[in-house]
Amino acid sequence: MKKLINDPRAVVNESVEGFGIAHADLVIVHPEPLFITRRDAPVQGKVGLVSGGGSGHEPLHAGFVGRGMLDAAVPGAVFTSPTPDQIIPATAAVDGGAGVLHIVKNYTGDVLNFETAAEMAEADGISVRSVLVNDDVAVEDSLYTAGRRGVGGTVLVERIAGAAAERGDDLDAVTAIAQRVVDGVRSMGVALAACTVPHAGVPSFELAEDEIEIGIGIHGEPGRHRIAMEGADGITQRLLDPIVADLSLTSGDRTIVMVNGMGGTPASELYIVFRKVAQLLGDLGVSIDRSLVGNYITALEMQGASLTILRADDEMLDLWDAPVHTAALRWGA
Amino acid sequence: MKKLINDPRAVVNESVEGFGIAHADLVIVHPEPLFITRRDAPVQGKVGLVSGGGSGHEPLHAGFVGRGMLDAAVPGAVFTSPTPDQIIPATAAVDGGAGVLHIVKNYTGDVLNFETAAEMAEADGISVRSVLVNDDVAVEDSLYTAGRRGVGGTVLVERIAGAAAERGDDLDAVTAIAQRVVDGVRSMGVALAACTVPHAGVPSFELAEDEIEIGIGIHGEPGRHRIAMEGADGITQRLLDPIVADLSLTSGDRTIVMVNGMGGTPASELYIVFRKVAQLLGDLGVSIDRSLVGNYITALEMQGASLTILRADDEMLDLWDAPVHTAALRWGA
Amino acid sequence: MSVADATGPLDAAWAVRWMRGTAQVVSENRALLIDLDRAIGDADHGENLDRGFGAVLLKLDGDAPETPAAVLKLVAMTLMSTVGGAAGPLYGTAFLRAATSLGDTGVVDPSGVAGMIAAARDGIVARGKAEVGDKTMVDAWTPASEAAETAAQAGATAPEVLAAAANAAHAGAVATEPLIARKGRASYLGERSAGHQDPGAVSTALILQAAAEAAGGEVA
Amino acid sequence: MSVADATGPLDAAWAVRWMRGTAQVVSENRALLIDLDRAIGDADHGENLDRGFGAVLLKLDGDAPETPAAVLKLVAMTLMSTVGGAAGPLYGTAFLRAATSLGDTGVVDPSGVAGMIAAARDGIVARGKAEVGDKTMVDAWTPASEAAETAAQAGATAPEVLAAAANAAHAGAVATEPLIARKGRASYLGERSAGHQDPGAVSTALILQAAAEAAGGEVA
Ligand SMILES: Nc1ncnc2c1ncn2[C@@H]1O[C@H](COP(=O)(O)OP(=O)(O)O)[C@@H](O)[C@H]1O
Ligand SMILES: Nc1ncnc2c1ncn2[C@@H]1O[C@H](COP(=O)(O)OP(=O)(O)O)[C@@H](O)[C@H]1O
Ligand SMILES: [Mg+2]
Ligand SMILES: [Mg+2]
Ligand SMILES: [Mg+2]
Ligand SMILES: [Mg+2]
Repeated sequence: MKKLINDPRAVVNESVEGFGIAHADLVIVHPEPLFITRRDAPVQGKVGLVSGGGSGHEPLHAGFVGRGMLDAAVPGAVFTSPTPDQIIPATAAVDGGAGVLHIVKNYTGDVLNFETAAEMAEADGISVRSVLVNDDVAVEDSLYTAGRRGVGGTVLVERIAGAAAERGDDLDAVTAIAQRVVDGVRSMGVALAACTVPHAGVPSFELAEDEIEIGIGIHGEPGRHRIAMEGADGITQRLLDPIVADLSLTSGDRTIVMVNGMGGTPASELYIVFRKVAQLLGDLGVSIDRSLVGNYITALEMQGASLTILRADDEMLDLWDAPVHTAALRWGA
Repeated sequence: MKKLINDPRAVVNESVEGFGIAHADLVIVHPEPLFITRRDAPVQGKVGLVSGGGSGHEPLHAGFVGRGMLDAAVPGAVFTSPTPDQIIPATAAVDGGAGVLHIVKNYTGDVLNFETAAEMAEADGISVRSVLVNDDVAVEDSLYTAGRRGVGGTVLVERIAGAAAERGDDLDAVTAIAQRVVDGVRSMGVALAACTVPHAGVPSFELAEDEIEIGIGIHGEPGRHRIAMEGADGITQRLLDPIVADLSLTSGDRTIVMVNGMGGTPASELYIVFRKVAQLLGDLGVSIDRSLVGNYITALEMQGASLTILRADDEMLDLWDAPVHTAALRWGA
Repeated sequence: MSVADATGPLDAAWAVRWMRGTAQVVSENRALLIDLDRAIGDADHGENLDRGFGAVLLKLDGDAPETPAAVLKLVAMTLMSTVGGAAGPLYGTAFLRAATSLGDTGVVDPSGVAGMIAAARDGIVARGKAEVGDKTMVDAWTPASEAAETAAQAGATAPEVLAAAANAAHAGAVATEPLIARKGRASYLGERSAGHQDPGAVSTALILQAAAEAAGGEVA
Repeated sequence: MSVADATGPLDAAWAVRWMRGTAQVVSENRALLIDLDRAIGDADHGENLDRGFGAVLLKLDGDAPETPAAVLKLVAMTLMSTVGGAAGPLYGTAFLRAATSLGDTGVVDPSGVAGMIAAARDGIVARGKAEVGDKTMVDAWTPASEAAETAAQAGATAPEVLAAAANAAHAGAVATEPLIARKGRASYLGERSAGHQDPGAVSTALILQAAAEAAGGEVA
């Protein structure tokens, strides 16, 4: 294992410390227990947005703390959801009196820890709502799974709900639009090579030179199946088809599309994927109204990409365009 | 070799095509010969800024085309400087009557091709100046080398000269500030693992599990020397020391610092490096006035990082803060 | 004195020995648990528990609770705030419910042991909604609870009840190998989850083994 | 007819054969040239030349220039606009200067060959400022030029002059192996550049070999 780290157990703390120094104009890092808030938190009268989860997905979540997006991010150990004793003070720190929305990716650990934290924050008199992101079409949402995973769609939920909170929507309204995004967003990922969790020290899985994993998540876990290596256009089709099917996208639909790198994929390759997505959606008569291409929700240095598509309406597009000023996403501010 | 590509020979064209679709609001892709201009080029009365070089360093240069930075980017094949027949029309396309500055990284190929292009554009009646970026302290600037390479400093030159052009500086003034940045900026890089050039199909060099290359450039070439793997803090010190020495940084100096990922390094690791840079510069009494942490000038999917430091003055900091709106760098606009 | 040799009544000191023993066995099996989780999960289970029980050790150094329940409650709170992931809340709940089941008793008797294990198991099921056969730690806790109940009713001593539970948990963990996961992140793998033991079931067996050893019980 | 067997005067047809032969030999040695460049450069020399001479082939299919100089000028312009990197302008200049040295002659004589190679070499030096021993293509062009001059003055035929140049270029390329580079990107490696032949010197030898073979010259 070769990484630019010191001690595997210090990775999260040291990285967040560096992040806090680099973005001192935007955020405050609270070290013990660890969480990150926007510098001006709590914003009085504004619904607070808290997200979090295991580390290793940077820039998610800390990179999305700031105006028009999250009020707080709560990082756990690498690929391990944070604990209630982090989530509770983060929730309290961003409650400006209008309540707090927890944006939770659908993993057993995240759900249980946020659930506990929400209960205890409520007991402290804070109104807390939760929205569960479960956009990964690689996983069936059935009795035989823990439900679909939350992956790339999280970024879109955080942006759009963040904009709604910023314009002054109340807790119910922010929760409702967040849920609307969850309902309309789907993702699918592919890995060309695994990542190595620092404390594990060996790659999460082994792939032969001519194999790829389709339907991977963001935790270095193996995907749904392994196939022979293909060209980017073929792989893109494999990512797109199940999303189009699941969302029943048809001619005239408008979308926000994210082609996301898993951490070890050059931007040039992501644009090759985006090119094909644009072609294929164009063939279907589906328009791409906004897009993101880059590393937004990663799995350490994994080589691969994920595709996220949101069926967007006017309100979502307006909220998308509203000013956002975070370390990793910024426009209009 | 596993990459999200179709044909190794189509990588640049397909990637730039995708880039053009994703950022159609910002840029126009001219396909034959290939170059990229800002959508509103030529801006009348403004000095035009053209840069370019081999592909594989994304987001450099196309990702920096837009208001407050470059007017045109000219991408060559992967790691191969572009040809005059691309550079000449790009130069012509962005000449708003105030002349054009070529920002050239110091490589024999880039220098020769831009030189030829500048000569021919001048013959066509366009005023062209050139500035040569040569910030890599890993290479001695001596009779025994082709001079120092141009690496991370290029991003800072493009930003600051771009802001100067945007505020209306004339060609001499833009050239002068660009040269001032070149004179004050130095970089040093490290590789943990090599990249694979698509048309070569095998990694550019082989490193054992416990070896790293210090003093690498951005073309997958081996570095100045190979050392045993170390912790991030030790590596950071190795990157910083020669820069501090070369710039003679001392207490009271102000800087702009970039910790740049080579394409395959997680953001979390870059922040660990940045944390140490901040500590070490703090110990020296040198302040970090602005910073960038992320993938800005890469070598495909190379694992590693580079450190760039500019000794900044008031004017540079003001220009840094001026609005910029490109695919990869955006604020104030 | 090695923890495995310790005997005595199931008092607060036993509970402390149990937890120190767990910390040791988890640390020794950290790599194994990571590896099991790497195969069908996200490679953190061993790291998470090692961090959690390491924190438990520190807490026990600073604090000396006077009843078994007080020890287990301290453990529950510590795991809850240091482990994270799925295992943190699940084990946290398990130890909390176990503590509650013991009340303020000073020495746990055989039926108290059985009740404690049943409470832990029920807590996990209440939080995680897994059933037997879903390839989770429930597949270790459930047979452990049944074996403890049977042993207690058959008149076994408290250490013997713990040993029976530990052995059953171990067998339950081994039996998860062929199963297809239906809860937790292993479920995302579908059929590819078969062929590996569930990390949480294995760590459950380790924890119960430490309980029995701390009581001087014979574990096969 | 294989290109190596072709003989005849050094006319426009010869120049076309030379270029077709070069395209073929560059394509055959693409991987070798990439590999040499991978060791001390950026792994693109073979790809760059293959792309460039591939474009030359297309140009020659569409166009039939009537003098050797016209062929070489077309080649120069094509390489300049398709190769990029260091080699593009350097070879572009070389062929341009070679073309200029030939004027409008229809058939190149032995001293014309020597003059053409000297002009090419001088063009490369003028652009790249490398000296002999800097581990660049100059280390192949310089001995080639000297050998051609010597052969021409000794009364060799034009094909013989080309063969002498090709052989000398080849020896020059081989001799770059122990050198430490002082120009081009291999210079960044310092002492680590020793132990590998310079890719541009090797491609120079291939190009001159193709020239000789197109003229029916014997190349060792
Ligand atoms: N719903 C559940 N009910 C019971 N146990 C579960 C459930 N989900 C997961 N587990 C247990 O948790 C273990 C994984 O723990 P750990 O790796 O620490 O957390 P995470 O899955 O969040 O990475 C699994 O091996 C399984 O035994
Ligand atoms: N200054 C120079 N003078 C002469 N030849 C040079 C010079 N610099 C580089 N070369 C030649 O160019 C070759 C490299 O060409 P190529 O790989 O195509 O370009 P690049 O170095 O830009 O990647 C070297 O092997 C060397 O022979
Ligand atoms: Mg986990
Ligand atoms: Mg090159
Ligand atoms: Mg796990
Ligand atoms: Mg090269």
